[in-house]
Amino acid sequence: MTKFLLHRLWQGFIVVIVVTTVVFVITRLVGNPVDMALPLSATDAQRAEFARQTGLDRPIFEQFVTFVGEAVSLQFGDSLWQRRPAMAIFWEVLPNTLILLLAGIGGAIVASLFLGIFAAVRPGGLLDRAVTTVALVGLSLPQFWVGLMLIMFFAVIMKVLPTSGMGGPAYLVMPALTLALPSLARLTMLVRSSMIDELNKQYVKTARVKGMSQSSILFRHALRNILVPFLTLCGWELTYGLAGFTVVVESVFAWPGLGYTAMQAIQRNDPFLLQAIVICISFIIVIFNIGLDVLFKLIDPRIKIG
Amino acid sequence: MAAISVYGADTAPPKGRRWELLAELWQDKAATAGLVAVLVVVLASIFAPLVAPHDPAAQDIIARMDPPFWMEGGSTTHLLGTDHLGRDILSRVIYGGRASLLIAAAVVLVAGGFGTMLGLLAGYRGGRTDSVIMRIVDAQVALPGLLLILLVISAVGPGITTLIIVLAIANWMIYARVVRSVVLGVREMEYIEAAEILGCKPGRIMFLHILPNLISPLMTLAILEFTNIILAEAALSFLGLGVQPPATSWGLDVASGKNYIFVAWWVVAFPGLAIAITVLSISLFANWLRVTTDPQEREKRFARGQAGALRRAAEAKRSAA
Amino acid sequence: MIGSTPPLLELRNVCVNFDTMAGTAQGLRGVSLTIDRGETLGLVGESGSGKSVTAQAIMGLIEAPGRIASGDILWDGRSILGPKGKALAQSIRGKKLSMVFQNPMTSLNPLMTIGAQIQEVLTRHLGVSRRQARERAIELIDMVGIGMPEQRLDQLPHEFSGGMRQRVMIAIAIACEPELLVADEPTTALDVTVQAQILDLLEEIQRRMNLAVMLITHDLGVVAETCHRVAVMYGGQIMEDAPVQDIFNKPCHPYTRGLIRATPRVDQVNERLWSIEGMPPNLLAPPPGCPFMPRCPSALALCETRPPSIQTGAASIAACWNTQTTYHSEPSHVRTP
Amino acid sequence: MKLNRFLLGAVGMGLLLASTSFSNAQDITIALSAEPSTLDPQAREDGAERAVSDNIYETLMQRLPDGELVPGLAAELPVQIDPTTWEFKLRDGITFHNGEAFNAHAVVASIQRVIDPAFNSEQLAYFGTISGAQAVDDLTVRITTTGPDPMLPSRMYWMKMLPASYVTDPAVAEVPVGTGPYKFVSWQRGSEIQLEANADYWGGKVCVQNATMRFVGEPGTRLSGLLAGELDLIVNLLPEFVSSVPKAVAVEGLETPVIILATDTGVTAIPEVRRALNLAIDREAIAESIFGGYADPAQGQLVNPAAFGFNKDLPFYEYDPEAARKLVEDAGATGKTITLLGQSGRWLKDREMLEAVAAYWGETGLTVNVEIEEWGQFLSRLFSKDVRPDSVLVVNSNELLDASRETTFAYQAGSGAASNSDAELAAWINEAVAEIDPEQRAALYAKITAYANERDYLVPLVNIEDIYGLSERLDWNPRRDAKLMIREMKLSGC
Repeated sequence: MTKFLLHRLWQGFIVVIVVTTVVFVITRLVGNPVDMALPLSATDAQRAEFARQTGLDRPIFEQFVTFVGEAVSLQFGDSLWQRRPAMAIFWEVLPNTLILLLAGIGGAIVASLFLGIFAAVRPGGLLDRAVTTVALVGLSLPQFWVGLMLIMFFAVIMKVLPTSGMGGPAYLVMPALTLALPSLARLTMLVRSSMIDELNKQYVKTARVKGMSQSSILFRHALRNILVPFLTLCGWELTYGLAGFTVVVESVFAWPGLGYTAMQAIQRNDPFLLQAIVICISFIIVIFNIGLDVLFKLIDPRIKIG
Repeated sequence: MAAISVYGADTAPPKGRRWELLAELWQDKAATAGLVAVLVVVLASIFAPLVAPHDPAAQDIIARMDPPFWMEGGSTTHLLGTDHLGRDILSRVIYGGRASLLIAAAVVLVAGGFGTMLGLLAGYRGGRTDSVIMRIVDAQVALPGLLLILLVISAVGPGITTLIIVLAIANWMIYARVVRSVVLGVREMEYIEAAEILGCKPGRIMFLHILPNLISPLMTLAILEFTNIILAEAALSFLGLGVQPPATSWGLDVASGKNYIFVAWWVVAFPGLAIAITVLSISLFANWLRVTTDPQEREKRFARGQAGALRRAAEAKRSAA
Repeated sequence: MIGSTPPLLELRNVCVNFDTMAGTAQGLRGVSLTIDRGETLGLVGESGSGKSVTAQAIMGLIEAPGRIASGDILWDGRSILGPKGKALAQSIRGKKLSMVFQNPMTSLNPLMTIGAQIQEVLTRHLGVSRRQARERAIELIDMVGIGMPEQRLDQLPHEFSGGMRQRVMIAIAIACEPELLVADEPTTALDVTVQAQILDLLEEIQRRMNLAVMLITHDLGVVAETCHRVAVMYGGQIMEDAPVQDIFNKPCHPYTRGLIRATPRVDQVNERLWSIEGMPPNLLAPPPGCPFMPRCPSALALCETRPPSIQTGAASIAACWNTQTTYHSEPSHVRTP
Repeated sequence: MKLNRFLLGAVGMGLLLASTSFSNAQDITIALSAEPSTLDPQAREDGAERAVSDNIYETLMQRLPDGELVPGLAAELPVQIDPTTWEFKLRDGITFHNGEAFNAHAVVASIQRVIDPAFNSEQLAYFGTISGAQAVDDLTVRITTTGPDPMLPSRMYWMKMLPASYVTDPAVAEVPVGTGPYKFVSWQRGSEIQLEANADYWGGKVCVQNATMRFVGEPGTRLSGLLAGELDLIVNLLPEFVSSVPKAVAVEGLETPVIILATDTGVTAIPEVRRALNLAIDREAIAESIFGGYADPAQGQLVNPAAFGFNKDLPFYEYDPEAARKLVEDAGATGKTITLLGQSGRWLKDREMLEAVAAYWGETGLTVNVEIEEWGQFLSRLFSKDVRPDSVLVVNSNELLDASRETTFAYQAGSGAASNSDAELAAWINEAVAEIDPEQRAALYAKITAYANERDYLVPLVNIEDIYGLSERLDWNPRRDAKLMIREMKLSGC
């Protein structure tokens, strides 16, 4: 286990190094950050002063060294947009995205288990066809479109939910629902198909001839065996969310999360904030994935990882 | 599965197999509808200049945000109404399919080709090659994908080529993984060993003996990826990082119309619907195809259909009695 | 036999159909069988003859594309098929009626400790507490000949060999002291050395617990050693059903004779192995007459068009038009108990 | 089905929560299109920050809603005591929200802070001419300029006054303390800022007691919030939405989209083609269709009609597609390519204007190549002195309401985004900036704009109106200078 962990940490380290380099190269490619950070009317003297203050006038290699140092210590410079430490902004918006992810993807995870399992009980049956159809439709609808429709219906017409922004739990309902829909569809399809596979396996027949109840067969026997692929996909859904795939939902609902902030950083040409977000996210994703692997090992001791 | 062998199944007449397939497809109404819709969309895109009633770029400043023909104020000149610049929505939807489908096809080709190559290489060569390639795959999978896509597009500037390259870079890994796993399975088979013993060159073995095994899984994967790319293109366009005007795509039309959704829903609804219908149709058909190319699944589907028919017949009898 | 006591298990004219794309395959074509308490019935026949389907029909495991088209299965005189038999079927399955499968490698849940897999059947059917179940599981593990039962209980199936797993399966099957154990080729997937051990174990348990066993096999040697009665299946039908001595000493049916001849003999090393010429029948379009007719060395003209009549001896049944000519014609070389 | 129950539950929960968040009769919620990057009123040039700060901080001079410059914190109009010195008398008895007195020290500290090069304020462009300030007595301040600066009073309408003790406190970026009618309450990053009425405000009572300013980037989302009754005021209402909202108000705004033509390179070097480009565009139609009537054709110049230096005698460019086509044909430019560089989504209707202009220009026989660039690349091409894009669409905004801004940005060779190399014109512009006599200045600007109009250096399109959406219960007349003054807003309850 220790060896495995070390291996994974080493791999993660490489990923972070790659991300760091890629991010540095790209953010410096975008053009001159100084020009973009200052208003159209700024004078040359102002630009020079700004470059001096932010260290953007130094040789690119020196900037890179500083940058790697910042990345390693997680102490990035100030955001150009908000003129305060990028990390402060990151820590402010991270919980917002986590809340959205937990509510949306978490809800999808729970719901998909039930939907998928009940659909798998009788493949081709009415419930199965209903679930499959809904899942396919859910996967086919563009997320932003769903978001807009929900706003139109629940906020504008019914006036039961707030249109956008972040506040009490009511503000969470529509973004979470919109975020959940494709994940719910994917997870449900996975649960359904792996459950169908599993229910055709010999050990399920054993359980049947043992006279075990249907619920015991579904939840005690089969569920355990689909847990690894299921949790893998759950992990993917959460990773996707962290990796910025919440950005569409966040911008439709003006939800001040990571994706939204990253988008703002791009629009406002704030390379310092953007690189802080991207690198911190890579760290989180790497750690999260290592955690998942450990979890899998606990669920299924047969798995050999690393 | 029951240990039952059906002798003589292989003696079924080979003639008219295509018609048999079509008849089988006809049984699945959803898949049939899907196929028809996909064909309509593809043909309309190819022959857009012949099909579209108007020039998609022609602005009619008087007729801005006209509703579809069945609504009050709509007219048959613009069947699906006009957008915020007075352009014919039907024509734009027809033309928009070109970019959306083209981008999706290009991305699938590029990413699929690249991923398949690497997957073949990794699976066939094994050893160091395999572990290096798979490490790259793992590493890229762990990257914050969309953030990097946003980063790259914001650096290079949006456009169709950028979009294709970026989406291809972000999507090749899955092909490599699938291909590698299939190759690993096939490699162990006797006929490959036989071919090796006979002295076939690795390239020949790879393309002649291994590649055919990949066609079915790759087809299914490519079709599903195709739908993903259509949605991804729409999402990026929604964020203003996709196709740029004066080019047009469904995603772009949704994006440029998104602000008007509360006053002129049709501006967003029809391109959005085009996306949804295309993706849904492809998925329905792909689903059917996946089952059809898998003999076991195909049998199960047939049996389920039979069971359903029997059940319905029994119910009908009961209700009649 | 006292007429008023129904047999433990009775199959009445059971037909099982499989709906395939090529047509409807008739897996079982009117199978009738009985098993009495304490009796060991051997069910033999070549692959695809319907042995496993029979077992599955008994255990309620026929699923789409298969379905029980007609006939009835009675437990102690009461049907366990259809909506009416559902409650009874549920109450006996796993408790009074249990099964051991062919492949022990896949028959156990890979992610549950074997202890849990044994205990759950006890808690479900006997309503015992967790502790009692565990104690009983230890006894069972010990009974089927697995050492260090307490430690083994907490292990997962992948830590066991095939033979050991089959012992676990047997432990599960006998946990509730059933009345009938269906063993579907329980040794086919095992090493030869282990096969004998498992068969011995089954025999011992059968004697000790006085349970009825339906042993499905294609190994006539095993049948001769362990069974009281034998049913020979071919093409989804019972060809012959007779006490074990009769089967080997005076086989009625040409197919039974063929089977016996096809069994290799240890004492005649040089003899060329005999085999039955031809192919099993196409179950999609079974012949209207005797299914064995095309391969039968002693077929009559009417065999082609008319289903064989049922000839009944004292305790035996044979489905053949021509039992007279084949009777005693070939003495068996297989040792009879 | 489970999903149904889940949905029902969600809706139920929403109902419950929505019912608890009823708005008070004297509270309003305003949707801004962006979040302030800081609440330091002197650091950035940021419209969202301004929208908040304008209600908290005050300036020496202020403008009435119609644009007239009047004293604010100053007791009276300033006096120019010599060419480079202006003297301001201050109002007495005003205190900051933290209890500190507003006096000459506060003014001096505020001025010195913003002009300090080390502070590197983005607003320096407005205050570049100020060289210092001295307190004469507690309520008198003298402001000195590097040269004669006729615009100083209007500059002081832009400079917000901070407490003297607060100018070096880092908290100023997050907790604003001014003299204004509203006090800062809280800032929930990413979602909203809360303000409450200042009971001790020197300017009298206000109607709105509590104001929440929410940040909603999408125009459609803002609209839905207004329709849903969550919002009382939304900014940047799209013209198409006017008929959908409970109330819409508009005012002639500060923004003017303009296309800058490269006069030395490409097809735009030909004067006839430049004229054709101006004649080819139907400005009425653009104003009517793209801006839904909430815009007026620009009068042959970039200068805002409300700004000092606007030339009201300049001819409009007529819409004459026939003449345009003929001009292009005569110049032998038919079929030649013209590049039109622009942005998408940065300014109101930018993409629509690009597409419309491209269509009009296409009818002259030119081939129009629309290029939409990422902001960074757009900027480097806009400001590039080496290679000028044939034509580039920018939207100019003039908060100071003085022609000096437009002329240095788009007319003066070698400065800003100008694309001509006309040294004569550039010299006139320099002259105008230093001219003190208003009439002389006005005459200079008239000459400049007429000269450029004749040579078609620019293709000014329309003067855009600012449109706001209001809830039924809110009454407010928008201001010429686009400031969101909450104290001018009236609710039906008061």
